[in-house]
Amino acid sequence: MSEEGIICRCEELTREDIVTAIRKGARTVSAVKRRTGAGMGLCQGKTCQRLISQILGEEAGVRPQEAGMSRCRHPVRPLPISDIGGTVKCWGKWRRRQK
Amino acid sequence: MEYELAIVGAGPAGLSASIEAAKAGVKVAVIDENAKPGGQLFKQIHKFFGSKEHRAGVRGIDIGAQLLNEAKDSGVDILLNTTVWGIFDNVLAVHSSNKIQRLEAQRILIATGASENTLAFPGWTLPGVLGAGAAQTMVNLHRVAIGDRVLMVGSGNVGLIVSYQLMQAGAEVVAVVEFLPQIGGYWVHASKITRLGIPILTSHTIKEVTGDGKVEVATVGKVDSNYQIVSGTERNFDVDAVCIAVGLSPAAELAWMCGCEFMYIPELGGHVPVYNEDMETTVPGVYVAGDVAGVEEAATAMIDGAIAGLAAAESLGYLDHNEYEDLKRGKRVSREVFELSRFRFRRMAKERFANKEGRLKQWSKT
Amino acid sequence: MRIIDHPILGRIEPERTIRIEVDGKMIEALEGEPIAAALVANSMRLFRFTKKYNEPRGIFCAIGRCTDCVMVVNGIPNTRTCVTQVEEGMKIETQYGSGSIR
Amino acid sequence: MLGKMAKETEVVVVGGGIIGSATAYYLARAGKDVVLMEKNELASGSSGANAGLTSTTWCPPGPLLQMSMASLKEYDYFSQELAWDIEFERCGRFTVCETEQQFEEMKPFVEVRNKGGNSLRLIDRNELLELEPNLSPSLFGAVFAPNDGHVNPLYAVYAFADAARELGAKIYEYTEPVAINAEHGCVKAIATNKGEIKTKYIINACGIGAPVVSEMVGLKIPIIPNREQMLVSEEMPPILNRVIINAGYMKDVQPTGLGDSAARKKSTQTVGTVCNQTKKGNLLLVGVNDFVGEDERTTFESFPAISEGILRVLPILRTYDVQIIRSFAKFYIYTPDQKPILGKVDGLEGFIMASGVNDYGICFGPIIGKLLSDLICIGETTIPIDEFNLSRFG
Repeated sequence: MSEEGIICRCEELTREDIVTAIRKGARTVSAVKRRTGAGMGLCQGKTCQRLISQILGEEAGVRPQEAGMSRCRHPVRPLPISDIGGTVKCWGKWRRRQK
Repeated sequence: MEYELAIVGAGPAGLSASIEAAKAGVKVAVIDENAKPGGQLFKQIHKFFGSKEHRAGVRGIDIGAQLLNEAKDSGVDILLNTTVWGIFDNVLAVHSSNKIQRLEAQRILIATGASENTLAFPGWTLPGVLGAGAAQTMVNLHRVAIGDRVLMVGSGNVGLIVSYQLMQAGAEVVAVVEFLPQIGGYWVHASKITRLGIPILTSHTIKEVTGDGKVEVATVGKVDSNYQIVSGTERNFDVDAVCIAVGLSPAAELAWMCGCEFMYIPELGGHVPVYNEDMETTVPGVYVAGDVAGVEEAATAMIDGAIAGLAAAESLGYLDHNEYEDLKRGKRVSREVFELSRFRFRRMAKERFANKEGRLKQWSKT
Repeated sequence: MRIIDHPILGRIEPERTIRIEVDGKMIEALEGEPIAAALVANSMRLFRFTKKYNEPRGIFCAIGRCTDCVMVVNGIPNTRTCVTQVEEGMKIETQYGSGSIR
Repeated sequence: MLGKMAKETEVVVVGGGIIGSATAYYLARAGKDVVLMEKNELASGSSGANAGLTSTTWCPPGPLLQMSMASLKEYDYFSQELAWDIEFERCGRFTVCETEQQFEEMKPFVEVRNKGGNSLRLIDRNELLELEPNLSPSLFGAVFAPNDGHVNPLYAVYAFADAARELGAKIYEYTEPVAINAEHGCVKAIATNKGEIKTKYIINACGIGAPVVSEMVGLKIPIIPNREQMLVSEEMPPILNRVIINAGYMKDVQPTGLGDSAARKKSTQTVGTVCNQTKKGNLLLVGVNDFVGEDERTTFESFPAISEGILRVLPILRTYDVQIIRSFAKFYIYTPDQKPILGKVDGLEGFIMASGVNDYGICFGPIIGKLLSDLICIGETTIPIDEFNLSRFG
């Protein structure tokens, strides 16, 4: 179970999982992500990245500027595929205005 | 449809920018994923400090309403329930009403604010452990109680303010724990909650939260100089909610996507985009303002936003250089005044706080 | 529980209430509020169980970023309840793991 | 683990992707003293950003087909005998045909490949829907490849690299070669930003960076990046048991002999529908391919393009309202004839090419590593690789 504490809430990775990746050589947030999958879940690392950066500091003396962040990619929020798959309509018809 | 300036985020920074730019004649859209504009302002039911021209003494919710009216009067288009899910060069990819669309803009201002940091301790994933900002959203915006007995972790301004607001909303805050030897936030905020009898436990941290499917007991302990819990100092609180208030980080995903250069500045909340005096990032035409440019306060966000709005207007040709400099100087001067007052305030607060420390220490012993 | 009276924000004026179904039980919700708020107002705080360790989860960030409050809404799993508004007759279910297809 | 760099070794493998780490593994297993260097991090290039498909379907009879089948055996061995969890699965692949014409076109395609040793099978709509009930009933039929499947490409790279390290290989990340010393037509040493290593062999296993390394010894190699964009869905319950690819896309992007792939224009954009579900439950959706240099950004247009394609083939995604959580873009290591560039280089003893694997690097990684190890240790390979020699480009 996860007595030692979850770090990545989405993928349910524990501190031990992260530390194992660091012991195997991961030295950046991206490398930890690739090795463990931390940050590959639904929220895309929004919660755990900073924690991982801290653990990298504690376990391997990596400074946050070196640990970096994993690459941001589109979309910023989960995007329903049925909303993407329709033919792209032009902007004109849809516009909300606050009254 | 195209806009000359598209602003992502209808918080204090975004709205201030939209007002300045629209006043100069720029065709502006402010886009926000929420149903209500105003960003975090609508959760801030406390009065603000700072100088008068920055709406000191006014509650955040009222500032929000003022900015919103001003923006509407200036002819700004406010697109709500609209998520900007990406930026591709000068195209904002938006998602709204069950479709995705392109919104072209000549200038882009990213004013997406900040997101809460967290602390990972055993049990932090239990229902009932949540961000302090999250608690504020639930309580002040949605008007639902997140718990009857709450433990607050972190005594920065957010932790203190939210503790007070939870009390206002009828909850009982059992304690505020702070792992540093001193309180992080302003004295005014701290004194407000200590006056209510809420202990602020400095040099304490949360050890774990336990419960069956929900928060039941929170264990805190005193920390030594290495911030490790001293065994035997643990004590339990029967609570049904734990709020985490351990700072904010810029929510700068969109700036990353634009290819902006970043710097790590811990004082500003971590990785922040690099920007110049005009709030323009290293990507021409892309501006940042507010917490995304470094976590500060709503007043700073409003100044940032105003400057970014003016800068965008100038670069689009709506203001000539002298006009821009004049207007910006106005903002900048007041910014200096503001910084100064805040600095003075901080020092003052520290001194006053020092006198109160004895009292606070007493609490931390109980 | 709802915070009806608030010293600063005043009293909530009775708005239009709607009914939603949560795990087979009908509850009242206020029009326009997110699902998460309606559940919390009805003292429900456990929204899902995780896939790997079967751990309970609820609201965490409340602004749609952390994706921890997801539930099965109208048969669709992984719906962020903190940013999805309630609708009359909406069917909401506790999510187990990544949900199931029907 | 970064430690001090070795001064001397027998073989230097440049490039920490699947080819490089597999090569390092097989060399280390054969008892060679090997150094693997990567200018960034392991799996940070194309090997770390793809769908991890392992496919024999497209391979024309001959060395390519032999290699793909042998590579799958290596994966079997690696994941079963050595018990590395790399999520390798021979789940099978459907090359789906949307029209009768496409289906007809596939008949000779299958026949030729089966004669060459593959075991493909044409199946009609009914059988297809029986095997994959979530596919669209509008599909006409498919080619079923029972041996094809997928692997977690990241885990595969790390597994090979970790296994190589266990066998004594030295791995240096953030180590970028800057020059290669050669004397009398013989490789002597490689200079990096972290110092120089004397070596007898240098294996250029870089992906799109391969031309840069070859340039150090004055070799021009015709590799260009072909950007591939893909989408990743949220985790979902199992809805797809096998890999799906639409016939048109396979014809367009792979050297099947069906389309005129060799003459594929550099300006062409190809949109395809390739989908597989990972062990965790995410769907990987490929893709839009275009030639834009080393631009790794994704485009707005790729979202509707990929989504529309997949919704046509897997309409259940609409009902289920599956969410896209990420997109990414990486590169095919494109060569003009879409065949890999492998083996020794004329006139420069000790310099070995292991690149140009187009989109099948993950599938071919283990076998390329094994063959090159054999080439160095025994001097010959079990599968002939002469036709992949750089000299073919003249």
